[in-house]
Amino acid sequence: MRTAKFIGVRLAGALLVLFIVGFCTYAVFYLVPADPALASCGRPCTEQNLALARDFMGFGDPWWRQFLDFVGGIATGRTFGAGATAITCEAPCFGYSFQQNTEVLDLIGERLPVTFSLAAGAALLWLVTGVGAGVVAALRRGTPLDRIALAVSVAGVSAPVYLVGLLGILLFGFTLDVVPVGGYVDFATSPVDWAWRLALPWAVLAFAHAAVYTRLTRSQMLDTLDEDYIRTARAKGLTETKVVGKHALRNVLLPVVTVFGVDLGSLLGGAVITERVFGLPGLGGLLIDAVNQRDLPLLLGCTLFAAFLIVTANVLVDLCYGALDPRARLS
Amino acid sequence: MTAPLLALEDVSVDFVSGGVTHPAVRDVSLSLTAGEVLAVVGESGSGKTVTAMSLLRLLPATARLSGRAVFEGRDLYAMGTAELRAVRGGRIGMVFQEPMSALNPVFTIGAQLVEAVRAHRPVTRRQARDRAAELLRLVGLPDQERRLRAYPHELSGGQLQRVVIAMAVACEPALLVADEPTTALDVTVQAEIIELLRDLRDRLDVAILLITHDMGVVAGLADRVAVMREGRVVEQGEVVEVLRRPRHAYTRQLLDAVVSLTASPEAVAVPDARDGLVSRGGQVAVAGSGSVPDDPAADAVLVVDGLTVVYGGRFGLSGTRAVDGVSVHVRPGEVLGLVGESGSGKSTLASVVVGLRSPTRGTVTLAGRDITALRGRERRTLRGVVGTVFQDPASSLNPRATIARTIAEPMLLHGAPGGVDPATRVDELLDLVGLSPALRERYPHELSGGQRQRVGIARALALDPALLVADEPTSALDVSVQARILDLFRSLQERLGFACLFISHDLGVVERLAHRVAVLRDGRLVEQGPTADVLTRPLHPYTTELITAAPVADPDLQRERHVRRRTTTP
Amino acid sequence: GANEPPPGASQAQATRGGTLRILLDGQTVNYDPAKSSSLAITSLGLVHRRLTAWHNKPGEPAKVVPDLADVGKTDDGGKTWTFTLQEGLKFSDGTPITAADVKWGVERSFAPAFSGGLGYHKQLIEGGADYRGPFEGAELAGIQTPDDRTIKFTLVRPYGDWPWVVSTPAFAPVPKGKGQEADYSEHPVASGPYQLVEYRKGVEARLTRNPNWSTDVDKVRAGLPDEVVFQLGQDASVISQRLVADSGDDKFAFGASFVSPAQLAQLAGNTSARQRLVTSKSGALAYLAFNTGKAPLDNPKVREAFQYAVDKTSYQIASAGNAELAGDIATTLITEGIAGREKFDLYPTQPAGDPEKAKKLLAEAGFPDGLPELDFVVSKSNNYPDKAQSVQASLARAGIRTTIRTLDSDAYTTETTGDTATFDLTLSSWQPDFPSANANIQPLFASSEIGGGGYNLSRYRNAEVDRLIGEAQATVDPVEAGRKWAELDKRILEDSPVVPLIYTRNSFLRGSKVANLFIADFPAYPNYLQVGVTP
Amino acid sequence: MSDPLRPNAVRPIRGAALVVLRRDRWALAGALCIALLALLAVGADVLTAITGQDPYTYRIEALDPATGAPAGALGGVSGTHWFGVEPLTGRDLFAIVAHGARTSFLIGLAATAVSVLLGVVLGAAAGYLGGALDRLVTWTADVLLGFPYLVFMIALGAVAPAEVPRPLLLIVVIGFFGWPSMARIVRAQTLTLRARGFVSAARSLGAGPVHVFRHELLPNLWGPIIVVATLSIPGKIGLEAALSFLGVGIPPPTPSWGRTISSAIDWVGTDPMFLVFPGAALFLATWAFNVLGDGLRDALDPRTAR
Ligand SMILES: Nc1ncnc2c1ncn2[C@@H]1O[C@H](COP(=O)(O)OP(=O)(O)OP(=O)(O)O)[C@@H](O)[C@H]1O
Ligand SMILES: Nc1ncnc2c1ncn2[C@@H]1O[C@H](COP(=O)(O)OP(=O)(O)OP(=O)(O)O)[C@@H](O)[C@H]1O
Ligand SMILES: [Mg+2]
Ligand SMILES: [Mg+2]
Repeated sequence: MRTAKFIGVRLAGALLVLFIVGFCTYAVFYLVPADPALASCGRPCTEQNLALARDFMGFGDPWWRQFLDFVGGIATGRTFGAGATAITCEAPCFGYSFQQNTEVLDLIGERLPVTFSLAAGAALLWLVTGVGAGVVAALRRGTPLDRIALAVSVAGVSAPVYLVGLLGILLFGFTLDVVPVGGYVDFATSPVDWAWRLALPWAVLAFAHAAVYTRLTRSQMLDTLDEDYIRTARAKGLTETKVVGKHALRNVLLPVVTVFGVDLGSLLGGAVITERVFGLPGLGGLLIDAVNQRDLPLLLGCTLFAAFLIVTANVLVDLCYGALDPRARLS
Repeated sequence: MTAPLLALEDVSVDFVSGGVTHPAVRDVSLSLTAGEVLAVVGESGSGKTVTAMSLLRLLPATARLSGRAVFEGRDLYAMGTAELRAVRGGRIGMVFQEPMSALNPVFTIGAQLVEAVRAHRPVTRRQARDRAAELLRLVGLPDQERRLRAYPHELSGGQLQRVVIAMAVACEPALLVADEPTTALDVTVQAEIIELLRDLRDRLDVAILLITHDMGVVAGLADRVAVMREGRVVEQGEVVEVLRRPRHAYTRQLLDAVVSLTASPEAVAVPDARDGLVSRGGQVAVAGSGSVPDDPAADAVLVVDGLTVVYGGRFGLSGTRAVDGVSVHVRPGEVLGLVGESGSGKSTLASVVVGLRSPTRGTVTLAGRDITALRGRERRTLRGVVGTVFQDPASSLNPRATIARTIAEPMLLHGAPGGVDPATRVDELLDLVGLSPALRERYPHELSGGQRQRVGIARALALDPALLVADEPTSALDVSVQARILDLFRSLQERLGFACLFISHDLGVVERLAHRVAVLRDGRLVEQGPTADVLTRPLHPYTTELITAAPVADPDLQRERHVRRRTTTP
Repeated sequence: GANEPPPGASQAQATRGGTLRILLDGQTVNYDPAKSSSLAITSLGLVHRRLTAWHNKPGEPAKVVPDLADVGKTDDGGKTWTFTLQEGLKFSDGTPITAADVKWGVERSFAPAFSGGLGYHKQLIEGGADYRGPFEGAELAGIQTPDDRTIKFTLVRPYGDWPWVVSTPAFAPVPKGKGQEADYSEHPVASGPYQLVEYRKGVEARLTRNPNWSTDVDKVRAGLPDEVVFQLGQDASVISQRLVADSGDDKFAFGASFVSPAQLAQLAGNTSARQRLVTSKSGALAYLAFNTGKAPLDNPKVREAFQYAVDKTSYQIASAGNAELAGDIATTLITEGIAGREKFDLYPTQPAGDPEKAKKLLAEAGFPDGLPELDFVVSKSNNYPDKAQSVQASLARAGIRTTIRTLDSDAYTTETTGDTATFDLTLSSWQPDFPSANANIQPLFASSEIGGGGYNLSRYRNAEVDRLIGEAQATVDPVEAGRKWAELDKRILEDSPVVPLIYTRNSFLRGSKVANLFIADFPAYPNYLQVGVTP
Repeated sequence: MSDPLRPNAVRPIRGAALVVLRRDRWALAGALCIALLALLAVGADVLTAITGQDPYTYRIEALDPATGAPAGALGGVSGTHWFGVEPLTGRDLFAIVAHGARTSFLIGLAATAVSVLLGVVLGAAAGYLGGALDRLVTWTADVLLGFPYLVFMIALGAVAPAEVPRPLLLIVVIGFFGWPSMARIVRAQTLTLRARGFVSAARSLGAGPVHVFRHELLPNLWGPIIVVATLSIPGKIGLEAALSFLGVGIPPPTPSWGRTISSAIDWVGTDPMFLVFPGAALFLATWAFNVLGDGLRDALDPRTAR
């Protein structure tokens, strides 16, 4: 009963969040000094052509009407234009990208596997290395190892991802020639190739993200190691690995999982720069294109999708709290 | 004479922090043979816990150890990590003083017990779980399967203490180091635990290093006693010898301070039950199920009426009815002793009274106002008139606040009474509870269990409260300090006339302090009445059971009781 | 560019066969002729032929040449134009290409669903103003197809450059009745040497030979490689690193995006890669535009001061590191490689400018203490912020203070091409859509192009110039027209609506096995149609 | 000795900072670094005047005429150009880094302060008070995290009146978009902390949310706060650079580390020093805050403090 209510509230919240994100995006988009129809107007552009393009794409109406049309389209589908060239977009219709001639949902569907592969692998990598390094740094507090971990973490956050990616390609792709440069191979086609091509992007993303995990783990670990129950665990005769890796770590994970939720959510929405450097056709590129080309339907679709992932990730994280720390259960 | 199982030779421990050295243990030499029970008693803060923890090298990094601790022929202080690990939990089991913070809050009781079993025994998870259930049964925790699934915060203090004991004996160690293993237990359970320890010794030849301040427990279990004071062992000898003929002045002082239950239940006929109740004068008890009703006095500071607290079951499971229809009241200047079985809902009742939990049903009226109906500032202001001593001193102190700061906290919130300077008041309070002002700047983890408990008491008294809710306030105190605190309570009470809800399992203490006693069992109030009446002529069988189980500081008497128990419980 | 080796000098002879790769930083390529604004010699030209084509060779001005049809005839001074298609033309699906297909293609470009391509024809063809495409059954009145090989256009006014206009993408044939689906661009029916066989958005577009095309019927496309693969969504820096490394498939690749100044500097130390750098001889006109509609820049005298204040050398360095790679200093509006261009300099000074003279002119114009702070708006793309800083620094020498305002490129377009403009200065560059001076001047200086998405950024409004533009556009004879445009060039610059900066050279990098990659005088892009690979 | 009874005497952060500086050599190094950078920022004009440089003047003569890269080894490092010069412009890199410290330091720190303040207060309130407030905060955070701020910035760049001082705008905007992750972490920590005995104890004493937050929660939250705050500085400096290209930021030519670094990336192959100097400055700033943060964390934790 309570669980059902909890889930109900979260679900309602998620929908509300998505609605607000969508609405704000729409509203803000109309503050952006650019006309989405301009891109479809051609050169030279005349007032008349512009009006035609606008009308066809449904940008003729006031913006709130358009937003309602959009929301309605999710439920009932939409038709753009009329007659033989009309474009129908079946429900659920998250808009139609006129620049790309595709339904937004299809576009996202096409890109998702790439982004997902990239995000999942990188996240796993940074979680393991970040938390691992954090634990080591905490256990070896004040030693050169700790200092090195700090320097590497700081380098990771300070160095622009673009630079790291580029240097990675130069070093591992060209100079050493150990990994193929760029391109994406489906997991289904060849799992080995898939992993091999993604190895460098994973490493680059992980390098950029691991810092906060390392540092958080270290800091929380230092707090936790002084708790009485760690003493109890030691008194049981557990190995240090178990004491640290199980008893202490579990108590450390709460903030780590929180950051992870936020990071993963946003990463699934697209790791723009990494995708770009490694020529991976992921969602990030799609979103950036949508912004740059003022492709409102695509922008809205991508944004909603990204928001959906963020909300989902955060709900999952919230659910994790209870499992990780029974005291943090929402009462 | 066989070689001792454990021999401590000139053990000293110093704590070094910020360049200052605090000596905690000075040249302690003790020895223990297999199957022997050595009780270590002594002043709070005298280094008992530190000595015990030094054995398994569990002291914080700030501790400096010297001397030798030879266990089964090897020096524990010089052991390599692998060897030490085998000893920890395997050969030496350890019961920690503060059970409520000794368990990892994020793992279930079951997981932590299973782990303890599997750390030293090559058994499957299933087998380990069975063993865990068996252990819980041994320590007298009913409903083992459910307990195994529970998290530490879902158990009461006494229940946790039993879990910790179960964990320590999980691998049937050769030496059991038990640091105040019965402080949170009611007398009947305490008797069971002592029985269990005795059985371990008899059956498996386990040696026990027992740290306690309860002379009754010492008398009931120990073969030899060591008395510690200010880091040194001041007297050591056979238990009968020391208890009967103490040589050191401190030992004498200690023994003089023992409060035992003087009353013993008289065999007076119990009146007939009417409406499910038996009553005699102001004394009422239930005959069937349910709680005894209460007829609150008009000027009562605290009126608890029909209080029920249900801990919500997770994911559709039925909840625990921790307090069930309890009504009590406390008048100004009155001490209500709340005694009862471990896990019977005493702390839960207290937490509702101090406003930390809202009742499922029932009302709590404090100084004439229903606290559940109050909100915000008003509610907070009302808090100023209640002082609280928590059952678990360790977790109720902010680890990042100095104790002076902690004690001053109520004054920062409500202003110091009579407008005195908070700093002066803190010194005064420290002195009242017998803590040296030198501890002012320490942090909670730098104190002994008893010292922490006294910090909690000092904080509760800071505002001269109108109502003091004290949950086992003297459980971690040695008898001499306890006597001092009890005197303090009594004198403060006379002077200020505050009301007190006094939760304790120590019937001797209750007898001396309380005007009235309420007996709680399974969440229900089974008996209530004036102290003298309840303790001498109990109406409810459970009360009788409690009184008869209360330990006394007399070895012969305790042995005799033990034999009686043996014969009555097959 | 006298001491540069002639572009493509070291290239081996291309042979037929092989796979050519083109590395693109964009996510998409568009093969829908109606929606494309691709130059006649780049991507779209590999798949679609148009009525006419461009002949461009280094050292020669661009010429209009026959493609599907001849270069057109007019007998009424440019108001009606007749084109005759070659014989034996076939689509990739084997059906013959007829005049009706070309007509259908043009009509299709009027459908609102397929807008977005180059639309020079839309206001010119009679009846175009309110035509909404062929899919509802209506035909465009201004196009007649008397027979399968003849197509006749009737324009609303005489237009001498019409043969150029029909080289734009909309004049590619689309099989009559087809192409009503929105994703026609992903499976177009080809008329050129290649057909699109696979298109994965953001990944690649793969072109293979069109079996129904041959060099016999197409003189402007070499069609050398067996396959052309566009690799999409590649980062520009990574592209150039890959091409510098020149390994594996990248040997057969060239980059479609410009090599940046930093990469050019890097190449300077790499002889092998330097050999593979192809730099155009000239290119788009980069200019500093004034908002002539706003004080104080509505004063021609003030604007003249800028002609002397700007340091074109530092602009060159900011654009490409040195003058050689950046392009020559510009003094005219019409770019090199365009027929009829005349070279002149109305404001002669040294390349670094003459701040003293600028100050003097400003004083004469009534601003002895310099101008009030000017709003200098630039797009964030194409290193414009860097270039703007160099202009800013050089203006500062003459006491002209400016605040740079960087905008995202669409916001920039809206700010500068919108109906109202608040900026004072901006930087821009213009590459004509077809090699005629008309395309150089009219879009930038006709008053009809102010606001509403038009590119008259300086909001230059001069009735005389408007009239002269109309006259020049109506002139059919190229030589005569060229002369008129050259005159206009001078006439406009006398009013200083812009400061011509440089003719921006573009540099491209190719793999070692790419051959025949050359850049003619116009446009400053490689001719994709001629490129091949060596084994 | 500080008065232990002062309201914030729970390991007072100021006192802790002093202790750290006295005891922890690394933290001292960090503090010196920060002081140095601050000095660089404040004294930029004076420092660059020593060599007669400024970050605006073009010095084409310092460039290699063939490539536009700095003439001479190491990016043109010399007695007059301590850090060499900027490619394509010849502007003095030391002057750029020094003046850039002003922009980047100020904005990075102030924006971090804004987001930390918002994040900690909102996160703690959500976690401690729970209920509707918790939902409101979580949902707002989700909205902000999901919102395409790029679009927002573009819009802002065009809409925000020019009179609004850009540094202020940047600080508010970056700070505002930065709070959700901090809030989430603080909230998570608060959820466990509020179940702890000492928080209950304080509540039973009649402590209101504000008191509990300041005296019970905050001292136990410093660890994650310090970590997240110090590590978010480079991101904020980078964002500042990105925004300056969207018209929201500090317009060029006012130097900023982020902008210089982003243009220097292109030049790593040719003129690595162009990246090394501003990059090292950014690294040092982040590193310094981190080691100082480490030291503070330790000093604030009575159990690890030696
Ligand atoms: N980490 C520490 N740092 C500094 N002093 C400490 C530390 N731990 C304990 N002490 C001090 O060492 C002394 C001995 O402590 P210990 O815990 O052994 O006392 P105890 O005999 O067990 O007392 P109690 O009966 O109250 O538990 C006490 O004075 C205590 O304040
Ligand atoms: N948070 C909780 N969730 C579920 N059950 C709980 C929770 N807290 C306490 N309980 C259960 O409620 C009952 C009463 O607990 P309480 O702490 O009030 O006992 P107590 O009388 O104080 O016992 P003790 O003397 O051992 O401290 C116990 O059975 C305990 O397991
Ligand atoms: Mg102790
Ligand atoms: Mg209790």
